[in-house]
Order: sequence, then structure tokens, then C-alpha cells
Amino acid sequence: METIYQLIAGWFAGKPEWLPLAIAIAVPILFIVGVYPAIFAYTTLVERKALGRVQNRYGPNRVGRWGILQPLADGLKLLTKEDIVPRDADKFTHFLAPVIAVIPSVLLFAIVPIAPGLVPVNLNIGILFAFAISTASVLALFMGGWASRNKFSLLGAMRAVAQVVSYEVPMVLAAVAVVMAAGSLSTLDIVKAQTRGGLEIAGWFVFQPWGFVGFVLFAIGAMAESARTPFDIPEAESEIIAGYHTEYSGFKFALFQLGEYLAAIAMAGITVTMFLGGYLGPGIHIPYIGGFIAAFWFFLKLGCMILLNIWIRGTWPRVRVDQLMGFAWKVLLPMSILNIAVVGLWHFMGNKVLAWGVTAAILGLAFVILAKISAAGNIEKRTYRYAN
Amino acid sequence: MIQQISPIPTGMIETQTIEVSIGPQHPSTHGVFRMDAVLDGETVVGLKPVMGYLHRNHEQLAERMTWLASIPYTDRLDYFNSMTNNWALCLSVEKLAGIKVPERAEYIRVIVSELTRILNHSCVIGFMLQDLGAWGTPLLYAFREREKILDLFESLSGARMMCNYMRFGGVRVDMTDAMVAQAKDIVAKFPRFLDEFEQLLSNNEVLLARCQKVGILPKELAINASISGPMARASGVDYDIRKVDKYGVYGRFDFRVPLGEVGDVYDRYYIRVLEMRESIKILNQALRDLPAGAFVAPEVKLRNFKIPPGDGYGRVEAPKGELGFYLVSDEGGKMPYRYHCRPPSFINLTTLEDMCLGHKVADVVIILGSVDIVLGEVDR
Amino acid sequence: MDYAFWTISGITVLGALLAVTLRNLVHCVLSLILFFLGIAAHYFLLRADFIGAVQILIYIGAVAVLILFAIMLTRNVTGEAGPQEVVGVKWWIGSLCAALTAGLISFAVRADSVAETLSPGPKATVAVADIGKGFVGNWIVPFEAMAVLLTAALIGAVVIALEEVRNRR
Amino acid sequence: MGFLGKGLFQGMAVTARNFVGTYFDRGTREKLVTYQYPEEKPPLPENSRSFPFLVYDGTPDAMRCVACKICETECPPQCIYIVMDRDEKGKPQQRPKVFDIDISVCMQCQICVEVCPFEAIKMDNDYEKSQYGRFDDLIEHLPDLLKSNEYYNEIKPTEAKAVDAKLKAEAEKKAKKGTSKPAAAAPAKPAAPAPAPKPATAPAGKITIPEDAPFTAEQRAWLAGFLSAGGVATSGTGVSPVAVAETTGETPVPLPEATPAAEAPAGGWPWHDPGLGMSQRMDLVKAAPLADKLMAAMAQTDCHACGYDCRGYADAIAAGSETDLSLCLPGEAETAKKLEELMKEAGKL
Repeated sequence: METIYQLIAGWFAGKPEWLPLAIAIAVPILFIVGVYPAIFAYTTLVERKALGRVQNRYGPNRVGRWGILQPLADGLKLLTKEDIVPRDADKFTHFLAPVIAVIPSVLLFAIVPIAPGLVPVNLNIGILFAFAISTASVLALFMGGWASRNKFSLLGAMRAVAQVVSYEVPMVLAAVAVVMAAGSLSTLDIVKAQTRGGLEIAGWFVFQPWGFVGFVLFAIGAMAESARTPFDIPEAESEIIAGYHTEYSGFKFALFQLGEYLAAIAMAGITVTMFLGGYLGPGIHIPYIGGFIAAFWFFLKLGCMILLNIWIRGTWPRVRVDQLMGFAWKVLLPMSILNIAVVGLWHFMGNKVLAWGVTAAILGLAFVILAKISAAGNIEKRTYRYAN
Repeated sequence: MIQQISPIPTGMIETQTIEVSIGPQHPSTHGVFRMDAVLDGETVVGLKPVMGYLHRNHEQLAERMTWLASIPYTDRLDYFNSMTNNWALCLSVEKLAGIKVPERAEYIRVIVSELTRILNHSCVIGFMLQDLGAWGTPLLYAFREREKILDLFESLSGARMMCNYMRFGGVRVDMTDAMVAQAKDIVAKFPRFLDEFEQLLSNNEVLLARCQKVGILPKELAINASISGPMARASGVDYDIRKVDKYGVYGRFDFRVPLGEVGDVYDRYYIRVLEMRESIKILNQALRDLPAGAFVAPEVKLRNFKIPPGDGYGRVEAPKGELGFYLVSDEGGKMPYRYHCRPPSFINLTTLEDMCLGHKVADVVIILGSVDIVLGEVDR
Repeated sequence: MDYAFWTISGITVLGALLAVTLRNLVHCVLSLILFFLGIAAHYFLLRADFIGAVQILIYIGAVAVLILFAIMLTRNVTGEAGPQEVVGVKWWIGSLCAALTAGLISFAVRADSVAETLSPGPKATVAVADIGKGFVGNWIVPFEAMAVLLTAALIGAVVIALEEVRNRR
Repeated sequence: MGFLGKGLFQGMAVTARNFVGTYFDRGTREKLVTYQYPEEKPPLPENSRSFPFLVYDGTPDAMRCVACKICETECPPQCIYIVMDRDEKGKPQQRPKVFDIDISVCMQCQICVEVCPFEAIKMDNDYEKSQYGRFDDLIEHLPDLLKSNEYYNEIKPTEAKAVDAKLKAEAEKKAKKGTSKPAAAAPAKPAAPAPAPKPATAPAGKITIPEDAPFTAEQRAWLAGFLSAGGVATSGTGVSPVAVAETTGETPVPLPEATPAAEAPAGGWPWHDPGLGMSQRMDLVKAAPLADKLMAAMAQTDCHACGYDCRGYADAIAAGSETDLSLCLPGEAETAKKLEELMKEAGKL
């Protein structure tokens, strides 16, 4: 916002002073509500096509070449569908839930930088803002599930609330490590902190042991927050039909989907920003086109994260609700707390090569111990005998 | 009405149980099956299976039509495994009427039945993983392989699923050399698919965590509830009708019966994998030894086929368990006086409540998936 | 600024009123969330971004959700809350408390020192770094005391929960 | 077991292989198995079956079906409805007037094909039978069902060839038998147009003797009987219940109970004409033995619905080895009643 304002303030010298400000506010908003929903629409298409290929199918290929118009067709279809509200539903809450589902997801994009200096709003509390906003999405899930007056919806709502609240904790703690290393909550500062010695790749936090662990923790947390497989238990279709949005149809259902996908994309964007160097990449300092190259790197990384999500969705089964909670509290939470300590160690060790080895050893050991403790009781190797 | 375990202790936080009707319209009840579940939070404290939504009067229908006309109806019992269903009825009728089946027909029956078994087991695992939330990927891999078997069935019998292939005293159509080659090709390639399948699933930690020690069926209960098929064998009951009865020419093949120790969902999954490998062994032997000769007993008529008065029970090891038909023929003998079907799905389902109590809702669906039911057979 | 202030204040007060007057408990909580959101907006208006974000994170993300969870676990969530006494002894006690609080706050606002701190302007911006430094600098003792208290509470909660689990078995 | 999570990554490797594999699957259908239906259709094997159709030879009038109702009786879901055609005098013609198949009920089991002794009903390959209506549109009537023998040859070449060969062989046999006998008995046969180009398949009901042909009434009746017997073409041996046996190169399995066609009595079989009414036939066999009387009462299509040919069934009843008098399906209730009457007359019931 500030960058745009500075850029255009000069052009409107003789005009009323509110005009450049209004434009500077409007452009990012239009960008967020225009570009990201388009990305959402095509994410659904890419997801369906990729899942199809993973499962030896074609995926959508009927509407337009390669199914390009499929999202449009889906949208039209959902728009024209009958809006069904259960008779005993709490009508107002039922109506409000999908709206609330979208708002936090859109707000999340406000702090995701896509090029040097180009972030919709450069908040000095950027990451904290993201977490604060994303907690609000749980309300939508709860309201939708509760207002539907359906036992499956209610179960889904309860699961959603428990899950989002639980995964918030390790996620925030994983982000704390990054904030400590970067020394700032601002997303732009975090990206800048990942350059080292003029190289645009080596400094990415994911290439440090604590950064890698943080990346994994954060990615898992992000998947759980946005209820993606294997953590999609709030809407586990084989168990509770569709969870909190069982009783939604038509465009309200579409809004839930929109909110969920936007949250997933925004979370992927934040992951990229915090661990994968955001918009960093070769060639971003070239005059004039450097900004575009930076945006290209950002969206490339974003796409990779989304594809990783899809790939995982196509492969792994869903975990059970108690395992999900256990995983958050017994594995992710200790790991993330240890990670914070390790970042401190990293910060105060002068020799970075030595620090790399020591931190990697500590985290690896911790992972092995945690894996043994958490898995020993559940998973066993079996051999089978044959009858004579 | 519904028995509850672990009543909420008094003096603690007051919680309520809720009664949830899982089905008859539910993504993972494998058809129109309903479970009346009482939940304490996510934990199942009571569960009552409700059946009968798909009742099609199979037995009474069969008592009003000729012996021959019942064969296509058996296809519809367990619509995944029409071949073994056909065989069960044919075996019963042949026993009752004293028909000798030619060698070649027996071998063809073994071939199609074992193909049916691998088809069924791979798809069951797929469906179970679908219930586990794997978005159908294993299921579609299973379908990909099933497609090849169904192609063979289509070129053999004319239909992919409702094969209606067997006749009293043999099979309807002979297996040509081309079809034998096709079957050999399928059998040669199938282990590769099984390896891929296992790589995808058998060591998957999520699957292990979800399936192990879930839905345990103790050996005693399995015997007392007359559970049969892979489910009984997963509980460690050494009972395979192919070995016990040696019906058809099963006595000639060298194969083993895998047995589980724990009897949980994972055992039921893995026993099926192992059984597929044994089925491939049988198929290799059967395809190698397939003799020449008649494929249907020449003395058996199609029309006005009559059976002298008497009763008989024939059973086969269907992929889901013991499938048997008890038939009574009376004066006239043109149609059964009494026709009773012993469906494995239905009887295996009777222990559902015992397996589910104390587990989570999510476990109920995979336990149901691991029981391997087809509602056509449960309700008949 | 004034328009924003009055609008947000209106919403906040409306949320607060709805929270105490609505009959359906879940609706009450949802109104309460509206009220929390209004407060957070006020913080943002006062350029206390950090406090605002923390307000949302803790009050909406944790406290309200906890209340919702408690309601869902303990009451008949699918039904109405049942007949409730709207005007009674409790109501009067509550009103008295509210009046006292309001009086206290208005007295404090009238006092010069607080008013000066709260006056909007660039000076009043609270930097995150300042808060952090405050916590581990001047206010280290109360901060650590709070930390110990919360940890004790956490451990206590775990112990109680474990006991309940053991009793059930 | 390796480290925790190894299984998860093994799984991801499998899905990645499949993902990539689909892009290098050029038509082998190893990885990308889908047929994109309206544009490409999977090749159907010859045995593939959808719904039944009726075969005709040459023109749709020359259908093979004789309305014997065997398929109607044997059909497990009872989706076939047949009414035999009758001329204006009410005499039954050996052809269906109504032949309906309710394809919403039909379960494509092929039993009608197997039981048909005339090779008249066959399974189609056409599975695209979607209709907009739920009721009448889903009932196929006689004109919809009739398809030519050429079409049958096209969709099921091997099977159809075997059927054609069989029908031809039978017709030749019949023709030989027919020509040798009557040639001696009645040398004047100028108007024997019967087995001209397609002897095997010319249906009896179609060949009518011109009104102005120089025959006495008795000769006329005899001729009609002869022609119908020759046209229908099934007698005695060679009829396999397993029609598909021929397709796979197996020797056809003979019906064990099928008795060899009885030699015609010296005076011919003037009553052997289902075109005649029941009373007329009964008049003609007044002096004949019981078996002949019984046979005259039957529909005499040799349809094997009873499990015999007509001669065999009559003999079996006369000999007392068959007690069920209701087996003659094409004769309908009339035959059953007459058989019972005749048996009562003969004192055997």
C-alpha cells in the first residue's frame, strides 16, 4: 500500500489529496479479491486434474480445452442451485457462517508480500495478524455446524474447533522461531532476513536445521488449519458425511469451499514467506523487471506448495480424531518448543557450520525419541503364519 | 433399547450421549445400510446395525422359478463376485441332482473364481482405504487392475459383472485359447500391481496407526458367531472351505491359508493381500493344468430340468466367506421347494457391534469396510 | 476518525447488549465475539496493532472458542437453552457491577495521566519491540510470576484431566 | 521399520510414479485406463451381451420366431410378452403378433437365447438404449426388436456363422427327408416352391398355397403340413441346447431325449398342420393311434419347450413315461385341455 502510494502520489499533484490514497487502498484490495479467487478457481481445477492423474484418470476435460472453463461451469452451477436451509436451522447463523468463512481467508492475504516492498499492507505485526485472523475462521466452522441442527454437522463443528485450536499452538510456536531469527514480525522483514551474502537462495530458513523442522511443523499446522487431507476430519466424508457443511448447498457451500481454499493458499503463501524465502530468487534485482521476476518466484513457490498439498491429498489416508490431537500435543508441540530453544542456540553460536551440525543433531535426536515414544504403542511390525 | 458401555461416571462433568443414525444414506455404509450409533463425544458406546433396506426377496423368488432361472439372480447377491455365487448354486444343485462336472469345467470354474477373489480383495482394500479417507487412490488403482479381469469376464461370459456364467454341470461358454492367454497375462502382471499396492499402503504409518488394534474380533467370538472367510482367518481361525471341503478340484492345488493373530482391521487388510498372492499361485497352476474336453456335462438339460425329491447344501469359499445354498426339491422337481442362501456378508456383519464398541466414529466406518459387505447379499 | 470511532463503539455496545440479553446461549457467545471484535477494532484505531491482534488471537481465538466448547460439551446444544430468569436478583447484581465499572472507568479517564496516554497521535504508537523489552526489562518479575502461575494452572488442569481419565477406566 | 514416515514417502513415490506415468501412457492403457466414452468406445468382445433382439432372414416378415413362448416362460424376470398371431379366422399362425421386451426389467441374462430352439432370439451388442420416458419408451416392441441375420453376422461373426451352418444342415436334412418321402407318395408336386433360395429359413407360415392351385382339400392340407414342417426345420437330432457351443468350436451336445423323427405313416400326416383348427385336426386323426391324436392336439412347432420334440412328447405321454400334460407352451391352454380330454378318453387318466 505504502509503495503504491509513494509511486502514484507524485502523479496526482494537483488533484484532491484523498485520491491517491484511495487508489493506493483500492489497488491492493482489487488485487486480493481479483487475483486470489482466480487462483482459487484454478487451484480447484488443477487439484482435480492432478488428483485424476495420480489416480490414473483424466480429470475434468469436457468444459473447454483441458477443462479450462470447468471452474466457471462449477460456479454457474452452484449459483443456480437451490439454496436449502433445514427447517429447524438457526437461519441467521446458518446464513452468516459462510460469509464469516471467507472474510478471514481474504484478510490473510493482506500481509503476504509478492515482490520487494510490494505487500498489500506492511503491518509491523504481520505474522501475529495472520494468526489472529486465522483463528477467526474456526468461528465460521462452528457456526455452520451448530446452526445446521444436524448431528453430523455438530460433530464436524466440534472436530473443527478442537483441531484448529490445537494446531494453532505448534504453528505459532514454529513461527516464533522464524520471528526470533528474523528479529521482526513484519513479513517484509522476514523475507529480507533470508538473504545472505548477496545470495538469494542460501539464506532461506528452510535450509537451516531449525528452519527445516519449522517448515515441516508449520506446513503440517497449515494443512490442519485449513482442514486439508490428511487432517480433513472436520469434513471427513466417510465418517461424518461433510461435517459442518453437510447442510449447505448452492453458493453458500461454494463460499465455504472458497474460504477453505483461500485459507489454504494464504497459508501456503505465508509458509513460502517465512521459510522458502518469499519472493527471493535469482534475478530479482534486475532494474525494471526485477519486481516481476520476484513475483514470478513467489507464485512459483506458492504453486509448488499447493501441488505438494494436492500430492499429499492424493496419497495419504486421513488420521483419526484422537490421533490428530495426540499428534499436535505430543509430537508437534514438544518439537516446536525445542525448535525455539534451538534457534536461540543457533543465534548465539558464532561458527555457523558447527551450529548447523549441532542443531541438526539435536533436532534429529529429538525426532527419533519422539517418534519412538509416540509410535511404539501403536505401530507394530507383524508376521503372518500359514495353516498347515 | 441400545446397550451402552461405560456409563458416564457421576460427579464429573455432565456430558450427554447423542444418537446418530449412520446411514442409510451415508457415504461409507456401502449401500443402504444403517447403523444406529450412540456416541459419547466421538466414542461409540452403543451400535445397532439395521438392515433390510435392499431386501429383494431372493429366496422366495427362487422358489417360484426354475432352477436355471435362479442363476442370474445369484449374480445380484454379491454383485462383485457373481462367479462364485453362480458356483455356489451350481454346486448345490449338482450335489442334489448327482451331476458329474467335466474336468475342464472344474478348472475353468477355479480360474474364474480365483480371479474373482483377487478382484474382490483388491477392491475391498480400496474401499476400506476410501473409508480411511485416501480419496480413492488405492481404490482406483484396484479398479484399474479389476478392469483387466472384467475384460476377460466380458469376453468369456458376455457381461462384466453379472456374468451368469456357470450352468448345472459346467460352464456356459468354453474358454478359448485366446482367453487363456489373456488370463495368463493378467496373472503374470498382477503380482507387480500387488507390490505397488503394498508399497503404497502396507507401511503407511497413517494406515498402520488407524488400523492396528482397531476392531479386534477375538478368535472365540469369530467361531461362536460363525464368521467365515478372510475375517475368520484374520482372527486366527483356520477355516477355508477350499481346504475343508476340497470342492471342485481344489484338492489338486498347492496353496496355503494365511492366518492372522490379532484379528484387527490391519490383519483383515493384510490377510486379503496374502490371500491374493495365494490365489495367484492357484491360478498359475490351474492355467497350466487346464485339461481339454467338454466344458459342460452333456446329460444336463436346460429346459425342464428336474431334480428328484431331496435336499442338499452346497457351499463354496466365496471371497467374503462361506456362501452356501440349502435346497429342497419336492415332487415335480421343476423348481425348489425351499431355497435358502447362507450369505457370508450378513453373518460376518453380526459381530459389528462387538468390534465397534469403545472405538471412535471414524473407526466404525473402517471396521465396516474391513468386514467387506455387499448389501445385495446382506439383505438378499 | 470520529465516524469510525462512533461506528465501532456502536457495534461494540450492541454486541455487549446482545450478549447479555439474548436467550440462546450460543447466540450470546456469538454476540460476545462481536463485542470482542469491536474492542480489537478500537485497539487498531488507537494504533495499538499488537494489542489488537492479541485481543483477536486470545479473546476470539481462544476464550470465545473455549466458551463455545464448554457450552457444546455441557448443554443441550441442539436445543434451546430453556426458560431463563431475565430480570431477577442476579440481574440487579450484574447491573450494579456494570455501573460501578463504568463509574470507575470514567473517573480514570477524567484523571489527566490516563487521558494523556490515550490521546490519539503518533507518539502513542506502541512498538512491539517496546513491549518485548518491557516484559524482559522493567516488568521481568511480574512477567515471570505470571508465567509461573500460568504454568501451575496448566499442570493443575492436566492433573485433573488425568485423574478423570483414570477414574473412567 | 526404518524411520517414522518412511511408509508415507514410499506411498508418495507410488503416486508420483502414477502421476507421471499417465503422461507417458500413449494408448497402452496401462496407466491411463479411461475410455472417453462418447468419442471412444471400448471394443466389445464377441460374447458381449446387452439386450435381446429377434433375427429375421431377408425381410422382416421372415422372422425366425414362431411364438412358441419358451423364452417368455423361461425368462427369469419375466420381461417378455408374446401373443401368437392369428389370421382372421382365428387360426394360429406361427409367428408372433406381439413381442414385447421390457428393457427396464430385462436383466440381460441371455437365458432366452439359450432356451430358444429356433435360433430366433439373440443378444445384441447395443448398450445405448437410454430413453427419456420411464414407461412406454423402455418397452421394445416387435418392430424395434427385429434385426436382420446380416446384422447378427456383423456383431457376432463366429457365433452367427455357426448358427447359419447348423440351420442350413438341418434344412438340408429336412429337405432330403421331405422330398424322398412325398415324391413317392404324391408324385404330382408342381407347386413345391418351398425351399428355394433360403430353404433353411423360409418360415412355414409365410408360404401359402395359391387359392387357384389344382389341389383337393386333402392334398392342400397335406401340403401345408409338409411345408410348415420343412420350413420350421427342427426335428430330432442336432438341436443343441447350448447354442453358443458352436461358437467356441466344441461339438454340439445333442439332446439325449430327442427321439429321431418318426417316419411319416403311409398315409402321410395330413393332420400335421397347426394352421388347421383343433377340431379339424381332431377330425383328421379320428382313426389314428393315441400318440398321433395327442400330437395332433399339440402346436407341433417342435419347439422343445416340453423337453422333447412333438413326436417324442406325444409318445412319452402315450407310453405313460410323461405325466405332465401342461408342457406344450405354444399350444397354450387349448392343447393342455385337449390332451387331458384325450387321455381321459383313452382311460389313462
